[in-house]
Amino acid sequence: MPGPTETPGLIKSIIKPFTVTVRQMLKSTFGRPQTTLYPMERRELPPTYRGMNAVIWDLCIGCGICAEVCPNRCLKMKPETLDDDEQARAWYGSHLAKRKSKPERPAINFGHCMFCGFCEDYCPTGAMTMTDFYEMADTTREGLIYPARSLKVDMETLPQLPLINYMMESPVLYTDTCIGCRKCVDNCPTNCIIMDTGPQEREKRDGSKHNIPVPYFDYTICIGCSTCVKVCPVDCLHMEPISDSTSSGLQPAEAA
Amino acid sequence: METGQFVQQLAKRDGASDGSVLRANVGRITVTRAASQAFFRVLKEDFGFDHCSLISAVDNQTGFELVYHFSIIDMEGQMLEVHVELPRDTPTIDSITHLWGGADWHEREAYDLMGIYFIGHPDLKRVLLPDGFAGHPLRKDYVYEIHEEEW
Amino acid sequence: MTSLYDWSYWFCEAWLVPLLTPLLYFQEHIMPPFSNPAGDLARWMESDPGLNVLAWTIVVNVALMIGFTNVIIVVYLERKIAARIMDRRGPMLSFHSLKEIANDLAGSIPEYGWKTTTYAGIGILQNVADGIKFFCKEMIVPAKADRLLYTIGPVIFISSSILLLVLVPFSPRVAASSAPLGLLVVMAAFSIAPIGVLTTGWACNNKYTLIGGMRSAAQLMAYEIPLLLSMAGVFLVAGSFSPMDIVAQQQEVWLFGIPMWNIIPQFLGFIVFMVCILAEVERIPFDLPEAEAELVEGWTTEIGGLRLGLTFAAEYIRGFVGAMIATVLFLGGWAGPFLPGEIWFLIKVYGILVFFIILRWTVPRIRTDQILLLGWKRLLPLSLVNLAIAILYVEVF
Amino acid sequence: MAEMWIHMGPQHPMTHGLWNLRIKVDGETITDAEPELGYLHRSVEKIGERRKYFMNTTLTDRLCYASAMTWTHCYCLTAEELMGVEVPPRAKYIRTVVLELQRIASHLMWLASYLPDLGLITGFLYGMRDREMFLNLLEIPSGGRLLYNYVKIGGVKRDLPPGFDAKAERVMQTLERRLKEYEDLYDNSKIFRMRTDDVGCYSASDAINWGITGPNLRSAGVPFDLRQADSYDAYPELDFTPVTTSAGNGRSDCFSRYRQRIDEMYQSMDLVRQALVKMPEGKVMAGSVPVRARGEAFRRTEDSRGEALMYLIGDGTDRPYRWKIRSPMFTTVSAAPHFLKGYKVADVPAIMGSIDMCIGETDK
Repeated sequence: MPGPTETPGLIKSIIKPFTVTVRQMLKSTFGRPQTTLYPMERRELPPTYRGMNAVIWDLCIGCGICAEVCPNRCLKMKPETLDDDEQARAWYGSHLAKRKSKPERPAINFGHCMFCGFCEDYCPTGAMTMTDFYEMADTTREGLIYPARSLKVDMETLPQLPLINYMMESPVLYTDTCIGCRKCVDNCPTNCIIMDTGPQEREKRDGSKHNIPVPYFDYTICIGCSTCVKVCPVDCLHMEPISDSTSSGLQPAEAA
Repeated sequence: METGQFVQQLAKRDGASDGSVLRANVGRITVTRAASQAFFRVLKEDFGFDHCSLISAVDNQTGFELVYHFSIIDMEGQMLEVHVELPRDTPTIDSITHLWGGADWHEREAYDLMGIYFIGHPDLKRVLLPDGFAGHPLRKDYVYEIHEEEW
Repeated sequence: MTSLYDWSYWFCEAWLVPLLTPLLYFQEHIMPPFSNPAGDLARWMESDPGLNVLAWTIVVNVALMIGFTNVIIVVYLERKIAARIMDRRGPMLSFHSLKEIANDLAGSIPEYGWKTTTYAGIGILQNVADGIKFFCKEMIVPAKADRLLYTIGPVIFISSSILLLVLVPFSPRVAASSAPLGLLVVMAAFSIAPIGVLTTGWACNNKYTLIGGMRSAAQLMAYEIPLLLSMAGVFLVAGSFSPMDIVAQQQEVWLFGIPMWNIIPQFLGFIVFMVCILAEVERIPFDLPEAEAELVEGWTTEIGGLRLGLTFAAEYIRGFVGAMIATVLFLGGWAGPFLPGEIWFLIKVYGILVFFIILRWTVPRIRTDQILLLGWKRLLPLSLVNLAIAILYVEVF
Repeated sequence: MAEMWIHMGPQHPMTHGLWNLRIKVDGETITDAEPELGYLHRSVEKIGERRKYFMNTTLTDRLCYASAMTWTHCYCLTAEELMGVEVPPRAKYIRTVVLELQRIASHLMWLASYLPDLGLITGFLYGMRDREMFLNLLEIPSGGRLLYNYVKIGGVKRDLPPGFDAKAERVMQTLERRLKEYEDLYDNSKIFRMRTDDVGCYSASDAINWGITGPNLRSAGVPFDLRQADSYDAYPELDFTPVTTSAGNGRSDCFSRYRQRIDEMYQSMDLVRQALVKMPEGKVMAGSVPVRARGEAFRRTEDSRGEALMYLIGDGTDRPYRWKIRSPMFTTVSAAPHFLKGYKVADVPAIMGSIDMCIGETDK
């Protein structure tokens, strides 16, 4: 049965392979072989390389999106105490001081990490970066758990990046169930919520009626982290795709 | 043949309904379980769908749904998506292994992971899970544990 | 069972085994060692049976040393040539790099300084490391294996391979024995090994080893006949089985200023011999008994520890001896100008070995039915044709 | 010798992964075979139901570690169909480029793993050496070497850097030179031809019936290529016809499958060149990608190993309700007993290697 290319002659088919291997042998004996002597020589890594994570703490706002998008749940937000200098340098430092809860910073268990780069991609401030450091082997599992402070890096000049909503979602309010508790305002990492008078009237104990305050969202700086949804005690907030939400963010219950 | 054309022709058959065109060269049709065997035979022999791409079993909570994807091996790439509804308590259907040899392991996989029984399959046993495995994991009511490691 | 295990363990491990084996089987045929350089001493040692044993102990020890030295060199060559063929470097650790590593570990080199220094050597330590690894490994007998045969099988393989080294001379000055049947005895010793392979393959109680052993037997049967027939042409021309006579005969006829080594008139026989000896020593186009793609490791699958190490070494010794026989038969043995005979002999042998190595990394492995077909249908007629040519040659010259 | 069953696997040099092939041999001739899967079953479909749509690209990367890009692309294409996302034209071209580069890398990986099956370890190093160049190339935009996570729902992760086409051209020229060498080393090698010619034969009609697709089907002379039959991305705008080879009479043997993949590498290089030339400027990511989806959608793509089909059902939440993967190797392996019977034990690696097993996608 003839093959797709014609079968070579006997002598040719015995000699031909040697021409390749012997040529290669001479080439790599007198030239430079393809392989690198690893510990002594290293290949150049592209700037996009996804190695060990590093967090620019001054940019981090502790929104927890990186923990949210981590497919392996190997990244967790851990409460950290910032000293005064760090507090002052933090981008949203003034706001952090206002927040009641402790600031949180990402800690990573590299034993579970698969270096997919989602935390870097979805970070709204660009604080989460991936370096070209990859020699992280350890003899214990615990050695691969990197606490938040060990991932901290400092930068001389901070890039002034706009806040980008990579999550493509924003919180939307059902005004009729909102109780005006201000938890969302206290916990919003970007300070994009303000409380103002809402449409809902409620009776006070003394009989007087007033409009209870409801949150208003500044969607230009909302990052879609859904912290407000999680802390809401009455489930009056839910996330909706950006294109569907109105600019005010105030959505009557009937329309929803 | 145009996709719309043969979807219309097929939809006229017994037990077939909801013929529609999803996109270019791709049709969709729903068939009852009783009429499925005759329908598939016509599909293979009269309409020339010689390739069984995929058999997916879907757990709809109320019942099961089998989604067959058939195609023709030519440059047109005509494709037909056939939906068959199965009741939850008796998820059985006639096997199509004798029509398409490639459907063999797809049916075994649907049995393995979703618990659909194919009548007339030559060797219906688990393919991905071990033989003694209890339950069918892709069902929505399958109970499983999630291990979240604390650190 | 424990006592049997202990006995077999020591039976396999002891260096005495390879020493004793030739004595047991060939005591009748041995000739006095050191026959040429120290004739009187040899004759004196031959006179007494006790001295004879002592002499043979010395001879086999020397042969072992030569054998294992050559194994180390051939393995090193194989690693390096294979690496260069594959466009890589091969082992790169050497004695002088140990110093650099020690410095590195001691911290005398500053951090990042090691990026500029290099401790790449030529890689001779790799073989030492491998040897140490084999020595340190546990000897495991599979639970359902036939213990006696399992332990004896590799011993037969290894000891018969070492025996080969004693039987082939390096030169008239460096020769341990000159058995009356000469190279025929070598061939007889060559065909002991497949018994060991078959025994081990069966005794391991493993399907892969069994198939490997069966293949070895089939391959041997198919290739033994053309091998001997291709050698018969040379014996015919020389009129003797003795390697000394064969080499001497090749120097007799000269053509246009070059000696008519047997490779020239009997080129066909040379080709048949090389193919057959490749099959005999089980190197890659014909290494079916241990085809690692389908039979995991073939008949050596269940062997471990020092047994495996010595088996590997024995395979290389067999390859080495195969190249030695080819040199004696077809390439004029130790004959050559200017340099001493031993050097010429080694140059030729290593030339053939390098060819074996390049061949191994250039062609895939052939199939069982194809190898038998090649042996019976191609090589057997070709060797007969070669025999006819040899007869013609004898008639003409 | 009486007939006996031999287990080849789950730990065996032939398997290229973790699976088990039980063969029944009479002497050295195979009389029956039965593949057993499940050693690498990770239940990707079930895990995917717990994860958001965009997170599943990390799972699809791991479906086939030799061809991560094509699987992720298939998933993203399906998700885009489900969500109704329009991909910008530049992203389409970039996807085409990286897909074809990945196809070459995958075929080289196959070549590398096939030659040791025949007993030539040099081929492994040669294939890996050449694949390395393509991994370096794919590393430039994606940042990963094996699992890229580069294609995203709505586009690609980032734009190709300037100078990428020059680098790609240099790499492809090197590969073309090397492929010429391989012609001497393999096509013109007597023993290679002895091992592959007329081994593992099946006819085109049988292959279609058993559900074999991709290079394994095209090697029987059937010009079926989903890049044209169910076209996606920039393929409709590129000029190509499916390459086919055949062992004669519409049959496929190990050699024609080998030749088919070599020819496809040439074609892929041609496609990369075309796409790099025609590539428009613009964005690489769709402006708005919804997180939630409702409805059902399926897309099929030409994976490196055959027809990849993904079927997604969304119930309005941000996680898929049902996700079904069609792996080309799953059906091909199911047909293995048919084309193993009658050959020798030594042919098992040659045949199972030639169909390009990837156990990751097969076991899901």
